[in-house]
Amino acid sequence: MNAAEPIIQIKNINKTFGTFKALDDVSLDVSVGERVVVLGPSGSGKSTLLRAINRLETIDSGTIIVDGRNLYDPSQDINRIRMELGMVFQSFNLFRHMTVLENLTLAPIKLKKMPKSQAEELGLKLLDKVGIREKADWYPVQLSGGQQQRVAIARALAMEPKIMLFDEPTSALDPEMIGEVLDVMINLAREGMTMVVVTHEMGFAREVADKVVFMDEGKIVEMAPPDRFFENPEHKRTRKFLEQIL
Amino acid sequence: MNAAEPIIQIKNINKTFGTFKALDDVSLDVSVGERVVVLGPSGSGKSTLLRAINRLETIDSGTIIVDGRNLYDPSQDINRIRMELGMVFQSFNLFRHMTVLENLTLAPIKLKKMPKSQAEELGLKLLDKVGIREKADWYPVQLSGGQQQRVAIARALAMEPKIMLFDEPTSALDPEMIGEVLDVMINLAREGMTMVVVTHEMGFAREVADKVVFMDEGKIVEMAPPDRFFENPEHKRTRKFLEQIL
Amino acid sequence: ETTIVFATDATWPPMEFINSDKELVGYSIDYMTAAGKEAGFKPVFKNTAWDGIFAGLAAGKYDAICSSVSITEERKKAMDFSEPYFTVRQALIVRKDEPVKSLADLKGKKVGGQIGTTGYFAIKAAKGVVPKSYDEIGLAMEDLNVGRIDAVVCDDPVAANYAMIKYKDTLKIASVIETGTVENYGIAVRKGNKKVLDLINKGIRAVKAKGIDEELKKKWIGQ
Amino acid sequence: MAEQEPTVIEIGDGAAIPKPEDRGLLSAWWIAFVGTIGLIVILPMVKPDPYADILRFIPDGILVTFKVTIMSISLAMVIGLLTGLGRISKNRFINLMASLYVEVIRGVPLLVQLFYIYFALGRFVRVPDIVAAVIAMSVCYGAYMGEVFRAGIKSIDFGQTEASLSLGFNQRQTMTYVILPQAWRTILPPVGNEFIALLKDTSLVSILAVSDILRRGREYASESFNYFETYTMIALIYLLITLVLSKLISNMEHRLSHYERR
Amino acid sequence: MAEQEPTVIEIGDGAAIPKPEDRGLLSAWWIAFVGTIGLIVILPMVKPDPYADILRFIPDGILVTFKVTIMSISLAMVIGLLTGLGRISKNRFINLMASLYVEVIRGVPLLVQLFYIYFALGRFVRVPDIVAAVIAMSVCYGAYMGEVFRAGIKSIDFGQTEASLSLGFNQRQTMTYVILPQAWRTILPPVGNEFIALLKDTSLVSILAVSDILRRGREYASESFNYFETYTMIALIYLLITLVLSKLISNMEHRLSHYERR
Ligand SMILES: Nc1ncnc2c1ncn2[C@@H]1O[C@H](COP(=O)(O)OP(=O)(O)OP(=O)(O)O)[C@@H](O)[C@H]1O
Ligand SMILES: Nc1ncnc2c1ncn2[C@@H]1O[C@H](COP(=O)(O)OP(=O)(O)OP(=O)(O)O)[C@@H](O)[C@H]1O
Ligand SMILES: [Mg+2]
Ligand SMILES: [Mg+2]
Repeated sequence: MNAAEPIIQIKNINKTFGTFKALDDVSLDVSVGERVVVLGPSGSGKSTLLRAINRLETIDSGTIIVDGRNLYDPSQDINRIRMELGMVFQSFNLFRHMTVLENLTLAPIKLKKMPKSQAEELGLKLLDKVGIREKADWYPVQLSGGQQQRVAIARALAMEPKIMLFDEPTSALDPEMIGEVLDVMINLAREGMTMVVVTHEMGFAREVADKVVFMDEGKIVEMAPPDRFFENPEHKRTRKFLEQIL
Repeated sequence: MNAAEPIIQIKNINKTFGTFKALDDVSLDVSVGERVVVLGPSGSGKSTLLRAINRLETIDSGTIIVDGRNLYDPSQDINRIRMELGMVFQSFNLFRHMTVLENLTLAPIKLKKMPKSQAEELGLKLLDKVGIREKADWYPVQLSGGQQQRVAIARALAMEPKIMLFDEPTSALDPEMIGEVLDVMINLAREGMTMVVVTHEMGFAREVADKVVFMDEGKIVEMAPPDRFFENPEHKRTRKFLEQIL
Repeated sequence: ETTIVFATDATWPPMEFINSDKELVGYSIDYMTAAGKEAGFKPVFKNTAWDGIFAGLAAGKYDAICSSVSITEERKKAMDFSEPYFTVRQALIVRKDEPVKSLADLKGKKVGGQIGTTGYFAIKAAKGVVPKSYDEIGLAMEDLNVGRIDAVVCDDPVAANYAMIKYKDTLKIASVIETGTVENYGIAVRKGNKKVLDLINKGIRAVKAKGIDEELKKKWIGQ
Repeated sequence: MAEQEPTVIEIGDGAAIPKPEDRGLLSAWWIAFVGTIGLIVILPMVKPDPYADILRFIPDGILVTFKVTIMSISLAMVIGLLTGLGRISKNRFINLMASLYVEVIRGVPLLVQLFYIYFALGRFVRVPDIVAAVIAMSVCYGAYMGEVFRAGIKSIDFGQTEASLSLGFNQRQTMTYVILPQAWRTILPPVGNEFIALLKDTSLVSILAVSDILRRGREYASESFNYFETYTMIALIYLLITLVLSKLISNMEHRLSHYERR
Repeated sequence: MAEQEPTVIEIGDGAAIPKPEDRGLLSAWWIAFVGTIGLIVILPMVKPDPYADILRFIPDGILVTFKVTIMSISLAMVIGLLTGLGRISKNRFINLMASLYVEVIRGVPLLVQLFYIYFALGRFVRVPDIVAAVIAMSVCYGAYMGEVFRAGIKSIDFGQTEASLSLGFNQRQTMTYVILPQAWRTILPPVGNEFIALLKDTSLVSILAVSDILRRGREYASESFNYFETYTMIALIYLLITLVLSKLISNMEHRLSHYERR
């Protein structure tokens, strides 16, 4: 693989639900270490795009190549590709029947055949990183939303993915907890993680994004570095969106 | 019975739920044709007082005499006394399995042995009065809240009660529908019906009440004609309540 | 004319069973019908499950039991019996290819019989075999046929019926079990019900005297 | 700390009433239905001995099965109504008796109850077999019906009771005119379930020599020795009956919902 | 126009597991429990003939009943899991087969199935009667268990599946590590119900000449003619077993809820 080649290459993908076009000829490249923030009104296809990247949503046409591997090549094991892609959901989706630490160690132990002790060491290190090592033996229901989301990030990181996908990681949180999750994400960005983030947090977008993508009605309408995007958006629709949201 | 004697005589009644005193030494007389409006903050015992009058709630001590009959006299048939007392609930409580007309005719037919045709004639007359004769054959779920409440009033009137009790008849209604129910109640008042009304509608209280009763923490704090009550309340607690509500 | 209601468990061919026209038929049925004609009573047969047939008699659900009931000392304590109307022996049925000759050859093996029958009691009395009780003798035969059990013990006419007709290719009568006592069928009546018992006895005697029983044996059992 | 109400799964007593949203079972219903009818028609044609014979032998058993089922369900509904009322009664003694009845009946297998009631009844009163069978089935299903009625009555908003009382109806009238007619709608689906379950359970009375479908089959089998074929036919007949009944009940439910939906 | 979701009543398959909120049944449970033990102890003392004899005769039948129950429920759970997975499968054929299995089994009385499987099996393979009984019970209860598993699996939020897939687990691993361990909690109460229902239904295998409690009792009764007393004792023994089991299961449920509540 050529190092200069984008780690995610999305080419002309389309997706319809019934008669509704959720993704309309979308193309997007993400380079190694790049931070892409996806913005757009509700229903514009942001989640669908993100989920297409790890094939939680199958597309109707177009190609998606992640880390040099075509997602729709039958000779590729989708589960191996997904291991490279960490995903964080709006609703955390921690495994309710496991402690925090078990949530973190399950995938490394079962998928990477990592010895339990090593997986736990890794898990505790990651919990340190997201700042809740002391909750290692708690169950998800016992944690606040912000804490759960930080665990979810740590769980994704435990597989040592090359790319992290975030789908509105803070929208289900009370305002007091948004900060603690964003901090973790900002740190991750600083460490050079490749990230694609769907969010409504403009501050975050400004601070960490290398590229802001604006979607509307299933199309990418505008794509620009954050300075230009926020200060001087090209498209009318982008301006209207920014007016509403800021 | 002496004609000048009050039709409802409540003397020193008490009611506790567990350890909570819902009615605390309450006394109240209502004369024939009198309109009493009961006001008070939530939980002050208004509903409990109203429900005590037709023994939907039993009291712990004190006496209640309705139309000359003691509610707790074992020789009295409580069901006969209840026929004299029409009651309208916040949640309408129409019989869901019956049409509007059937709701109105059930009690006259079964309790007064009125012939069906006569009961239906009466029912239609009452539906005229509350302004929804055209809905006679509809089922309650097909009506708006305001329409249902008017049917509920008509249903109570079908037993030709001497007294009507209303427990916040408009609080479950959307604002547009409150007016149509209040109109029906005002008409009823004009015709000389004895009424006890728990409500938060101050306009209604001012317009039709002969006497306003203010309750707090299970006690009757103040009792006065509406002019004096609203313009010049005696008690601090009453003033505070009116400030909040107006 | 008196009517006597007889309970019968019609799962015991050829003695009493339901034929393809849904009629209750068999040796015992014909026998009692003939007896009725002779003694002047009208028999009515009521199909009743074997398990509980005696309880029903005690409870007065019917007047008598005509269902190949062997007369035993135990039963005599609970009910009265008519004169014997048929003599049976217990037959041991096994699969054709088995060299078994007697219950003694079946140590540790499962042997089936109908619950509450003298055949089943004989199995239980034999040392070393594992008794298995069935609701109907037909179920035991089927289990023997498919190999779930290794032998069945039941009254010889019934055994003959099964081993010579339905299962003639797979089953055979190995031997007749000698119990040392003669086993007779009798009609059971409630204790002390002398009136019914007398009528029935009168009929049985008349049938025997006229030799009708021999004709019936020819008709149903082929002897 | 978030606490989530655990989901409750309850699986009915074996009836397969297809719900409209349950697509899998619905098309399975059709295949099962067509397949069953097909087999019942084709088997006797292809192999008249014994299948055609069996078909000739069984029909009056079907009548007996229906007779026992209908009588039992009727009686069980009366017992169930009383039990249900007892279980919501404020009278501690009545309440306890009703609960005890439910508890004991649910704890003993139907077959044991059948034998027990059959023999126990036999000791004290002289009733025909079929009546004993009906009584036994009703006593058993009455307990289940009691729970159905209780749940049905409790599902009706208490405001309905209060409205009725405030008009001057007494408790009994309130139950009769206001609560039960509404509860009926909620009760119908489980009653339909119980009806089918009961129909299937009437097969147990064959053990008491009541000539129902199964008994007729056993009689045929014990004379002809065609166990396998006989039980095939019996199973097909039961299947056809329950398939048709479940469809009927599910249609009836739709129609009874008029005052909720139209 | 207001439309109200109709209430759904479902009554379980006959087990009487007292729920903590169900005060009536709870105290009824105690009375039934104490009363049952009392009768089992007192009757043989007061009237040793026949009650003490019966008590001596039956115990190995209890063992057989438990053996059949435990083997059947284990097998039924395996069948149920597969059926449940089949019923939620997107593969149309598998889905249809699973649905058809459920539909057919639910439509045929257990007793008929027992006879059928027993004889049909006997024709083709030679298995001991107890194995045949277990197979028949499992095939029947597997269908009900299938519905239990299906409901249990469906009760788990789809987000759990997505999270698992996105970590790189395949469908099977997701089921094994994530969904089933959680579904188990939802499934336990109905499984407990089915266990008790199955225990009671094992009484039917007595007809196949398996020497369970009921068969033992019938054998005793057929020799001693003490029908009434024997069935009294049998009913008491079943009642005691189900009362104890229902209590155990209800306690177990409380303990299993640790990750939901603590
Ligand atoms: N499984 C599905 N079936 C049908 N329609 C779907 C499905 N998933 C998404 N859609 C539709 O596709 C459109 C795009 O959905 P998507 O979730 O991608 O929007 P979004 O931009 O993430 O919106 P939001 O900000 O609300 O999350 C929406 O109109 C949605 O209703
Ligand atoms: N059945 C009951 N059991 C226990 N407490 C009750 C019961 N009914 C009423 N209460 C309590 O008694 C107090 C008085 O209740 P009541 O309904 O009479 O108040 P209210 O003045 O009508 O209030 P609102 O304006 O909210 O209707 C409240 O604190 C209420 O919680
Ligand atoms: Mg989204
Ligand atoms: Mg109130």
